Amino acid sequence: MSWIKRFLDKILLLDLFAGLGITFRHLLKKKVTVQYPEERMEPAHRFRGMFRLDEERCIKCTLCARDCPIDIIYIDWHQEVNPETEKKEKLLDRFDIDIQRCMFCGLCEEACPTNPKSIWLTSKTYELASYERWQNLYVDKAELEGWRVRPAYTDDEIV
Amino acid sequence: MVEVDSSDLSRDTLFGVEEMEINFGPQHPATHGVLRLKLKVDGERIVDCYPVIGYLHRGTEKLFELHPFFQNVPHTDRLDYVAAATNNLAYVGAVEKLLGIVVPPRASYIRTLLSELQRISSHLLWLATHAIDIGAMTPFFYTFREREVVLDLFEEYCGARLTLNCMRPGGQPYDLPVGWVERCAEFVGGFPEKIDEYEGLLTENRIWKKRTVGIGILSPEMALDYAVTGPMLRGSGIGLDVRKAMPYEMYDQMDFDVPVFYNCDTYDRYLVRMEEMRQSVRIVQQCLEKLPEGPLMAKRPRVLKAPKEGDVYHAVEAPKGEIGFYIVGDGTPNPHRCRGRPPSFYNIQVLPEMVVGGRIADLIAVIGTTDVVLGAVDR
Amino acid sequence: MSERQDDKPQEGRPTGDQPAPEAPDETRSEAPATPDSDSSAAAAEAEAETKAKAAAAKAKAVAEAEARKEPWERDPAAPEWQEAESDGLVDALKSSFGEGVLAARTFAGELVLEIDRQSIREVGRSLKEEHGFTLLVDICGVHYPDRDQAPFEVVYHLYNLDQTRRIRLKVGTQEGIDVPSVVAVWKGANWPEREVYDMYGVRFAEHPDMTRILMWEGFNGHPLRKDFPVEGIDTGAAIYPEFYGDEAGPVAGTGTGWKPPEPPEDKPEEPVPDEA
Amino acid sequence: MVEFFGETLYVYAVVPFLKIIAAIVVVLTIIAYTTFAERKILGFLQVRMGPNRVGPWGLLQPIADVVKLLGKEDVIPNRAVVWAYVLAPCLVVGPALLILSVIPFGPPSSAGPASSWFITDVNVGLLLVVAIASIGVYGLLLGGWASNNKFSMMGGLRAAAQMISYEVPQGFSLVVPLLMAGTLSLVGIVEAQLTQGRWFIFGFFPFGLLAFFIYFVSGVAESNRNPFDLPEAESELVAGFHTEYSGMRFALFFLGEYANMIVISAVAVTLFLGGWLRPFPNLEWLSFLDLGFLPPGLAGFLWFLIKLLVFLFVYIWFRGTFPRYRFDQLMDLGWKWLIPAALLAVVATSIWKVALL
Repeated sequence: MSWIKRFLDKILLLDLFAGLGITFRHLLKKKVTVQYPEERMEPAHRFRGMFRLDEERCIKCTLCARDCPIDIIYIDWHQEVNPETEKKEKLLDRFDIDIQRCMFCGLCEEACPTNPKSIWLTSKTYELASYERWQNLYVDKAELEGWRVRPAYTDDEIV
Repeated sequence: MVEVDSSDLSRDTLFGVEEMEINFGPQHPATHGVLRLKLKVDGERIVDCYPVIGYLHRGTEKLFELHPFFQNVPHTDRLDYVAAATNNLAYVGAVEKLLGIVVPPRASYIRTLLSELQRISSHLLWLATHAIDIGAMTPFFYTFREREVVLDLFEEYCGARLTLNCMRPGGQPYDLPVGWVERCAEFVGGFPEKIDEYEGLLTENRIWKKRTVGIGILSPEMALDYAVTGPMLRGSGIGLDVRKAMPYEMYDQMDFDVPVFYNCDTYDRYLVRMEEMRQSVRIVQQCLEKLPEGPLMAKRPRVLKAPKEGDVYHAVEAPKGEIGFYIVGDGTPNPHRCRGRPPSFYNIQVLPEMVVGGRIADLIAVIGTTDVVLGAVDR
Repeated sequence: MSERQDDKPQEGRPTGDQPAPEAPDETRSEAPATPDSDSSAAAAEAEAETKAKAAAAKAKAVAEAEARKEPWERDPAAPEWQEAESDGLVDALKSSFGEGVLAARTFAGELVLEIDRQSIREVGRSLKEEHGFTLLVDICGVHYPDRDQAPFEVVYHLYNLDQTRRIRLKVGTQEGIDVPSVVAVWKGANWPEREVYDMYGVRFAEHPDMTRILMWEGFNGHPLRKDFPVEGIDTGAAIYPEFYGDEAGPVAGTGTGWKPPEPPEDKPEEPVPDEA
Repeated sequence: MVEFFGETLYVYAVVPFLKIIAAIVVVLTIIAYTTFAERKILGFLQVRMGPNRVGPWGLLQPIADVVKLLGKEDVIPNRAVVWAYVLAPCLVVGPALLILSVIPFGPPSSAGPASSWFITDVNVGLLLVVAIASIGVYGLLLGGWASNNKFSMMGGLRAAAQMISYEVPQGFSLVVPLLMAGTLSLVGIVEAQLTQGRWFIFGFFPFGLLAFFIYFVSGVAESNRNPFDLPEAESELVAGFHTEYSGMRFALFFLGEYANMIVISAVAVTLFLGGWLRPFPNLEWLSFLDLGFLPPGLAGFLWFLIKLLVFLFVYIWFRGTFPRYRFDQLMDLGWKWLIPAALLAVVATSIWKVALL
């Protein structure tokens, strides 16, 4: 009998029809495509997107630059006496990030000692492509401050 | 390269057989990146095969030596770039062993969870590419639909989808977000049905069986001799799984089976991976149930310094096989030497043994079944 | 001796025999022992005694508190090298190879055998065929530029499937001295040995195909040596053989003169493209 | 004389010419929208949208494709054999379109050949179809050989072996409806189905069905479609015989493939599925399906078109479902299963037919 079964298996093509059935069922299912320019997926809260810098909070410790695995953060600062309070203050001259080489690992954000962080990646901005190479070679501090505001963590704070 | 004497071909040499040399890759749709094979073919039959690798060599091991331990984690993402979590796990495990750090249980559970989710996503990618290599186009999209969900879970956890950078020496940098456990449970709850769907398209399909059963035979002796690990070894009847043999993290708390199949062919390796996905679902569910509260980061110095002299090897079961890191410390915050043992490197080395004598179409199936990622091979 | 590589995290990774908190205890117990000579000797002694007792009690309490702590709350204690315990494997190897096994130590619970270069193949064969180390997990090289004798080390990781045990073999060598290849023992050694050659310049004798594997043929230098510049070298030598002969062309260590980009002094508001 | 000449010219030159233009326009439109439908249906099978950017629901996508392909650089590889390289795509498209001349898209008209729904009715129509269809393989072979590319050559060789092998079962399976109808004329075959009151797929059950199945499988192989798309197996031979082709020449290959699909479907519809006939032409109570309110002939054409589209859908459905055979397994299937089965069908049908006499 087994050979009859095998022969029937061979000629009835049930396995092929099963596959056809599965694909046909999907023909009518709801599609999962996201129509990109019109609909955009909202990144998660922790999404590591474009940088944002808060110069007020930054204490110019350069830990982020030191912790960067590929050394793309360039920070210059100088000390000045504030005429109002007559205290020495650190002032940021330059805070540049070579975005082209950035791999968005988030170690700079983790290194930042201020609370809340003065540099962070969770700006949910992922459309960083540009037409010309020079357009995103460096991102300076003015640009860094211009990106979208970080959404507050609802549940926790990063260690 | 081995010179093949055409007289030993089982074919009438009356007509003067002339072999054709083909450069298969590095740009070829089926070589999964930049694998290059120098093929000698006699018609459709492969007479000789010589893999040439190194097209994606980025000097990652040199980079490891230049950076402190914690800065190397993002670099490990880029070895086997479709399974970043297991790379991270192997690396941080080695560093923790070298420094004597003990990870808190919650962090350990999260690591187990992430590496199993990573196994699911990596196997889904493997299935997609394997199927599309053999000509079945549709599983590609079905698997990517589910892989997207896994990647979303990763994104919610650590902010990245592919190059996760989700582990640190000493523990986990983040806690699970609110609602993550529920979403993950929902996904793994519905996932076995999806596996049934893929299997319905492929497992019993006669064309799929014809293309895979008996193709790319890798005998157990050969597999051991070539240090093949992972699903390829388990498809050859040897049940070596680092998760069971030398449990790391929380795997000794988990109840799961290691699927082993004994026919040594492409079809069995396919079955192994399909079954592994189901087992991963089990592990993830157990992790979600047992997940304890507690700290995420062990007590550790701000600057991780290796002991003056000492070297450790720590291996984990990556989706593709055993990935291990061998780290030599020299008393500085940087590793003196950090070697990643990529499973794909060894799995692709055995390729000529599996394809010589077969057809070009078999070569495609066999490359697919090795699940090679050239980022890990070339480092 | 159990060579389990990973213990359960709750029970602590293998951290050697010394518990971590000993060092602070000693300093604390010594601190009150500094004498104050103002009061009488006996009183001082008694006081010192009580102080010492108190300190000891305190130290004990601290130690107990430390012991009650979970392993991940303690200071991490790095593992240390230890002489390998007497072990069937080490004894058997020492008895059959004698001088071939230079040292047997453990680090973090992993057995490390230093093997004489000449006998590595025989040791490997014996390990594979008699001791069940059928899986050659990995071969890699390490460069120790400070060592005079053997600046290069080839490290073999072996795995025993039945005992689920890992060991590590180390072979020292130096430039120009070949290491016997173990391809005859494990076929899988082929590519990793090529990689060690490629990356460190350590050649393997009787290897079937001793060519470069990751770098291209004719690449000048061995990238993972410590003296190889990180920024790389000019590799024109191999790409343009008609311009550079076999020996000509740039050499390892000279570099390309590449520097990280210096940002302009006065940064313009918008970088201006060249063609403008 | 003048009158006669005028009428002859009208019936045998002007009308056929117009019909040819109409047929080619219609078929090219169908081809263009088959490519669109293929992408769309494949998309739907694969839970995605398919092309939907150009025009409403992406309906202008074929036009955009044509514009793109026309605008592309026409690359002829170095050391290619230029004449063969140029000739090959034409050899693929030409025969496929030529077969359309004998396909009866609709019923003949009682008013004469000028108003019937086909270009011409040859009394050896079926032979003509088989003969011309086999020219197509030269195009693939030449294209593969002339490209000066090893993958292309292997694709060409695969195409030659595959198409020649599968012509045998295809030819045999065509004999079955031939035996049933007793004529080689395609119009005659459809009319025989009308007079016998059943589609030939149901004739001499199960041999008609068997022959249909064999014809369809061989047809899929003949037109190099999944699961028999070995000559252009993307993952194996990059793109097979048309690896090196670009721009409009590539488009011609593309066109040829789809024209082949349509031709094979059209022949299958004509021979096995009753051409322009409605389902179950013997059942009186189904006569409302004749769509009598339409102008004469149009209803038949619509039926033909519907059947054709179902075939095209099945082609696409197959592509969305099946993996690809290996080359030797394909040969195996052809020679060891399909040819014996086709022979069986032919012999059984003949015996049955003789017994009925």
